Amino acid sequence: MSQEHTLDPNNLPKDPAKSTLEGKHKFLGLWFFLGGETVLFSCFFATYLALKNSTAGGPTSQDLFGLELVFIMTILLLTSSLTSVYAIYHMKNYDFKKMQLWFGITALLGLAFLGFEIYEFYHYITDYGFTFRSSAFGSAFYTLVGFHGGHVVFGLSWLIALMVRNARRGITLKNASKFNTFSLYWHFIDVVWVFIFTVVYLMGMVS
Amino acid sequence: MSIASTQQKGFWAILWDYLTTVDHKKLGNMYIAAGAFFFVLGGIEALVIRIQLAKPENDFISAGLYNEMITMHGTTMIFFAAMPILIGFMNAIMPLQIGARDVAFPFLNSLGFWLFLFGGIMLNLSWFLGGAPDAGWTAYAPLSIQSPGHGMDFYILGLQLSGAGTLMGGINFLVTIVTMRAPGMTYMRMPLFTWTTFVASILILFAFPALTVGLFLLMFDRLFGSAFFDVALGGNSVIWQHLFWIFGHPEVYILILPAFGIFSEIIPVFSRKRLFGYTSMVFATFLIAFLGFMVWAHHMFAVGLGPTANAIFAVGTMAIAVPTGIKIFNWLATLWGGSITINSAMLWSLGFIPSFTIGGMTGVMLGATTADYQYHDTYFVIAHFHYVIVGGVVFGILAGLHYWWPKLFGKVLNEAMGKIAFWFFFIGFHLTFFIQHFLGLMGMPRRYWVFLEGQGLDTGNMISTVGAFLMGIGSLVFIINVVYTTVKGEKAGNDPWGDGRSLEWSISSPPKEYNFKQLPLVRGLDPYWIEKMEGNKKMTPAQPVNDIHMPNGSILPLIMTIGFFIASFGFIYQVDNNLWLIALFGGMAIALGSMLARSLVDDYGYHIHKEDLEKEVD
Amino acid sequence: MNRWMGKIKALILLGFVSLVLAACGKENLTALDPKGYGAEVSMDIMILSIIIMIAVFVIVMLVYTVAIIRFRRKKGQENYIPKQVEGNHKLEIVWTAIPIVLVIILAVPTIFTVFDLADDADASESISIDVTGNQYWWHFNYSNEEIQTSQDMYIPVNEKVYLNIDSADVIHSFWVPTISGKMDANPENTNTMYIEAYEEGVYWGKCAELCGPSHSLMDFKIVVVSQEEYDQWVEDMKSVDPEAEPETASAQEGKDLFEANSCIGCHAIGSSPSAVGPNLTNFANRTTLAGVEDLTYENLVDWLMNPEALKPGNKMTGNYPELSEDEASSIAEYLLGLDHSEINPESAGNE
Amino acid sequence: MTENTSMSKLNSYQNHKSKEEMKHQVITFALMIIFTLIAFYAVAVDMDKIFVIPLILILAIVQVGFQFYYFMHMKDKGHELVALLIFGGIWVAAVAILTFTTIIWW
Ligand code: HEA
Ligand code: HEA
Ligand SMILES: [Cu+2]
Repeated sequence: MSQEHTLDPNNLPKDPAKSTLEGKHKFLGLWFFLGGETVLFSCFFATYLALKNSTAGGPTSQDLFGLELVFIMTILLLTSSLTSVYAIYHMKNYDFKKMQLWFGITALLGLAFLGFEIYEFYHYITDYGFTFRSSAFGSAFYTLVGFHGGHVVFGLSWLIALMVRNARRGITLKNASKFNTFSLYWHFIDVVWVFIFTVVYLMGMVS
Repeated sequence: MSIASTQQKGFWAILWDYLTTVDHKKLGNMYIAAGAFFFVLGGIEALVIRIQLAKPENDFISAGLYNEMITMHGTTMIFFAAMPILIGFMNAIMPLQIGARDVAFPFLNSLGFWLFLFGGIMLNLSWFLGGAPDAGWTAYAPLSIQSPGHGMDFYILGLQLSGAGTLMGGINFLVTIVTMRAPGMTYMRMPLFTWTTFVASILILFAFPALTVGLFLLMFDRLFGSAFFDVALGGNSVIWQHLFWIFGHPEVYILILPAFGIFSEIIPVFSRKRLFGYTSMVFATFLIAFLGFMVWAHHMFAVGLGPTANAIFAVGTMAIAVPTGIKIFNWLATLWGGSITINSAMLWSLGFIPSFTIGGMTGVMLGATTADYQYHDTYFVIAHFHYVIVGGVVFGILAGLHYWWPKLFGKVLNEAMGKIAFWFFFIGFHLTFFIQHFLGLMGMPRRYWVFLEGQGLDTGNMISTVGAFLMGIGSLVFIINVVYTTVKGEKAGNDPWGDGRSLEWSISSPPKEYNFKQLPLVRGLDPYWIEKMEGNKKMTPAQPVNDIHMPNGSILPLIMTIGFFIASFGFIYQVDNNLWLIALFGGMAIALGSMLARSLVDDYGYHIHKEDLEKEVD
Repeated sequence: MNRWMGKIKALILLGFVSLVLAACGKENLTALDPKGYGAEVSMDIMILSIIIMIAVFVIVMLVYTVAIIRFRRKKGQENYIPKQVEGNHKLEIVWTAIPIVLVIILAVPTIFTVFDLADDADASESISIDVTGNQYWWHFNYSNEEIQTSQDMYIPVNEKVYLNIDSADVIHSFWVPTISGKMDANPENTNTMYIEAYEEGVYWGKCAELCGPSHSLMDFKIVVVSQEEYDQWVEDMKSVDPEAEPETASAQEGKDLFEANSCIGCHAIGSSPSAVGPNLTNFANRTTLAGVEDLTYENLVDWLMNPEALKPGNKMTGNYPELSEDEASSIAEYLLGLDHSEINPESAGNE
Repeated sequence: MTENTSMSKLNSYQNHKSKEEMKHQVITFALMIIFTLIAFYAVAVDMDKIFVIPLILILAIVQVGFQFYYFMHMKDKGHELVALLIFGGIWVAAVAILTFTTIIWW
């Protein structure tokens, strides 16, 4: 192992995530990627908006959506954003245990969110017969929300892999940047959700 | 790991080296080689098209095959020939120009290459697996949804794979330029090719996601029964057109901007004069990129978007003439007062100016909506975009190949053959496409398998076909030149043109794997030129000789790509037989598994030691 | 090299001139000889734009040629280093401003004409025809008159006609270059545009959006006749009796076969709205067979026996029992008797 | 390096600064929750559409601004280029959504 990546306890960099060149690259790379993701999701949103009334006689958004479930999901995901902020805070203070703890909570919140989302889809399919193939609205809805869900799944796997892999290593200059990029990604997932609950669910329920 | 000796390596060792390399120069060359292969493929398809259209009501190929031919020609040329070759240049040259030892993400760079290559292979395998895609490179729904067989599915997944690779490349270049410039290389001292790489990468970053989304929708409709474009279930096919062109128009600037960058390098060098209006060139590049996102509906004037939308997009489209004009005039002003040498690289550049200007002007004519109602989907459009693409992008690629060949491969291309190739290609090019403006206006729509006898279109089409063959001869001469040079060419020094201005000319041809033994100190625009003018033969180093950190090669990118490749087949064939789901999940498992392997195993790279470096001669 | 350049220029010029001499393509197909309102408006914009472009091109080429000739490195200049000019603000402003002005000159009339051509103020009091694109033929429904026909559209001269264009399958595009620019036929909506022809005649129309293998064979015609002839045509078409007895026995046989082989299931005769295949009411008056071939007895028999040979991928192939040559001949005879109107392409003068 | 480095080794100024920052973040979070509540409430009580839709959209945009600027530190130094690119993306996104909601009407 090269000496570049270990920490010298007497000379701790202020921000371990960006103190190596590699860390800087990761940080910028992820942000730029999020710029692209912005366009990606906006295209899904745009498609959804263009097709949201094309129900082909099937269930409409008013028939389907309920406030309670979406509210719970929103709170879960928003909170998980905060907990990951806490985790990064502890990372910058080189408090590994606390970081793992808060990331652990983040993962649990994310999992709970995912559980609710699966329940929601299941509910639409079994109780309303509203599927991906029912209508253009159905396709657009499941694609938009499903892509977001897919991002959550990917984020969770990423987080769990990071936590497991580094469980015995503690914070190093190499993995600090990885945790940091993950948290940026996770916030972005939250950003997308804010628009989903507003544009898809809330606007879909306004009559 | 020693680099001191050029030890003889066996074939397998060399192959392994290329399969695992993360070196930006090798990857650049691989991009160029693969792109050239696809260019010949696309060119042969073009010749087949022209043979079919040589005379009226010809039956050289069948109607279905013709549609496959144009689709594959357009798709191959744009996605697998022009773009990869340009990305190859970006890879091989841009880090040298900013004084970097590599790109920011070498691993990702290699992944991007393999994804592109397997995307191209995927697309072309369709020829052998029941028929190629046949709905045009624009794949308009619902025709593309109804297209029988699996051709369109290969199009979708092939582009999806290579698109992911391109996106990675774009992000990689952006980060590289932001973080890895040599000491003193401020933004406003970057060579224009680096600038255009930067801006084209931004375009990639914002344009490709739109294509990704569009392809997902197509894929879901075709393979999983969704209803985005199914009118009976409320779908709307115009959505595809929007998504495609939100991507598609920026895409043409992704192609032309790097070509502009290449000309902006060549023209000053062979005029022995610094680029006129550097600042406005940079500014114009950004303006083109910015406006490029607000004009896409000019491809959809006939769709019936309504007069307001058509008028707005018409104005946006015409506006692009202004920044492009700035560029043209700056090049002319660079020539003016210079000391011009005309060799092959310069010939292609000089051929570019009138050709591209014609193409650009017909572009503005197309932008005038009312007139576009007549031009749209005729050979006038074909003429327009071949003028800008061949006269701009292909000329740019060929100019760049001649110019940078010594840097890439250490040998100077043969001048005589270079000139012969140019004249054949140049004359053939104008012969082929100039007449097509008139064919279009005389009532010949594009994508026509046959045109009827007695409609006054015979002579024009014949001329066009002849021209295409002249272009073919030109291309052949170039290929012969490459072979000849490889075998017999003379070795090139660091600065074979004598007038090199940017950093890549200050190091050996081809460069060492670490590019710069010591990072150079940049003291202004055209840093190498400055040092030469002030009597120093070489760049002042910005640091003492030190250990150089290098990334390790890896086979994982290739394995990952193969995983996705297998999964793509799974996606395509699961509609026929559920067993293919095994391929889908298996492929995904391979891909995700290698991703996991990559993130679990820390790769610390290796070091080239100071002692070894000091033994090296420059 | 200059010698070469000169030769190429001459060559290009020669090509250009010979083209202009060869007129502007086939009459009633070319967009360069407009005989309708839309085409004329487009032509005006084209001329305006080409004037601007030629001016720009001449300037660019002038500077370019002079620069290459004057500043070529000459013998003895091997070590000459020209002045390294950074730029020139005045010049740069000039070549930014002039294109802006030129673009505005082009943009303003463009905007006005775009709105002009989209104007539908007269739609309610004009003739209106529902146009439907199909793989690979066109259907015309004169909804106010209850007339259905296909492939040949009859309109009166000097009269605004509104077209409501849509598609029954994939996207097509309606284009009659000499009369007007294109309008797409989309499956999910109806686009409206108006056309107005200035001269009587038969005008070629073409499908301009890739729609499958026989895209290039999806031609149609607009037959422009005088107002009286048009009224007569409407009259004739309305009074067609689909059940009328054919004149000859073999034609009668053809009629029976036509019904027995369920041709009638797709091809209506008369004003029935059925439009799976082209409406055949005035079939024998058509300019062409299937849009592209001469309408002769032999060709028709060939078509009936093997439509795939003429139009690959068409929707008729395989949807009716195989016909023997005799059967095909009878049907052809029957169809060629369907000339229920006195108004036919010849009435339009040309061709 | 497996040992955790204890907080005490950090200088106190930096420590203080990040404490301060944490406070901001908690406030941000509280505001986000409040915004969310308002948005859901506005829909739940069935107010007029003309009023609700702009309201919830504005709330969403502000909330997302919080995420970007506070949670994702876009307000910090060294994020200028990042901000530029994100706004580039948002610009393209806005143009796309605008067209899809205006000229795809059938
Ligand atoms: C490298 C590729 C490239 C480039 C650079 C361009 C550049 C431009 N293109 Fe082109 N275009 C294509 C590739 C490209 N295009 C392709 C592939 C298609 C067809 C896709 C398909 O349907 O398959 C297409 C189609 C296309 C259309 C749609 C036509 C139709 O289908 O009906 C339009 C319409 O506006 C258009 C316009 C323009 C304009 C205004 C520019 C401008 O950027 C040009 C600007 C340049 C100049 C104007 C010349 C230099 C300027 C001066 C000397 C200054 C003075 C000039 C004036 C005042 C006019 N293009
Ligand atoms: C980068 C983009 C690019 C390039 C470089 C080209 C290059 C050429 N294209 Fe283009 N073309 C497109 C992109 C491009 N094209 C696109 C996007 C379309 C639209 C497709 C669609 O409608 O969907 C199109 C459509 C298109 C058409 C219209 C088809 C139709 O609408 O029906 C035609 C017709 O003439 C044509 C011709 C040519 C020719 C003659 C060349 C020449 O310049 C090619 C020159 C190269 C060669 C001739 C190859 C040389 C080969 C060798 C030297 C090897 C020889 C070996 C053997 C013989 C064994 N192309
Ligand atoms: Cu465009």
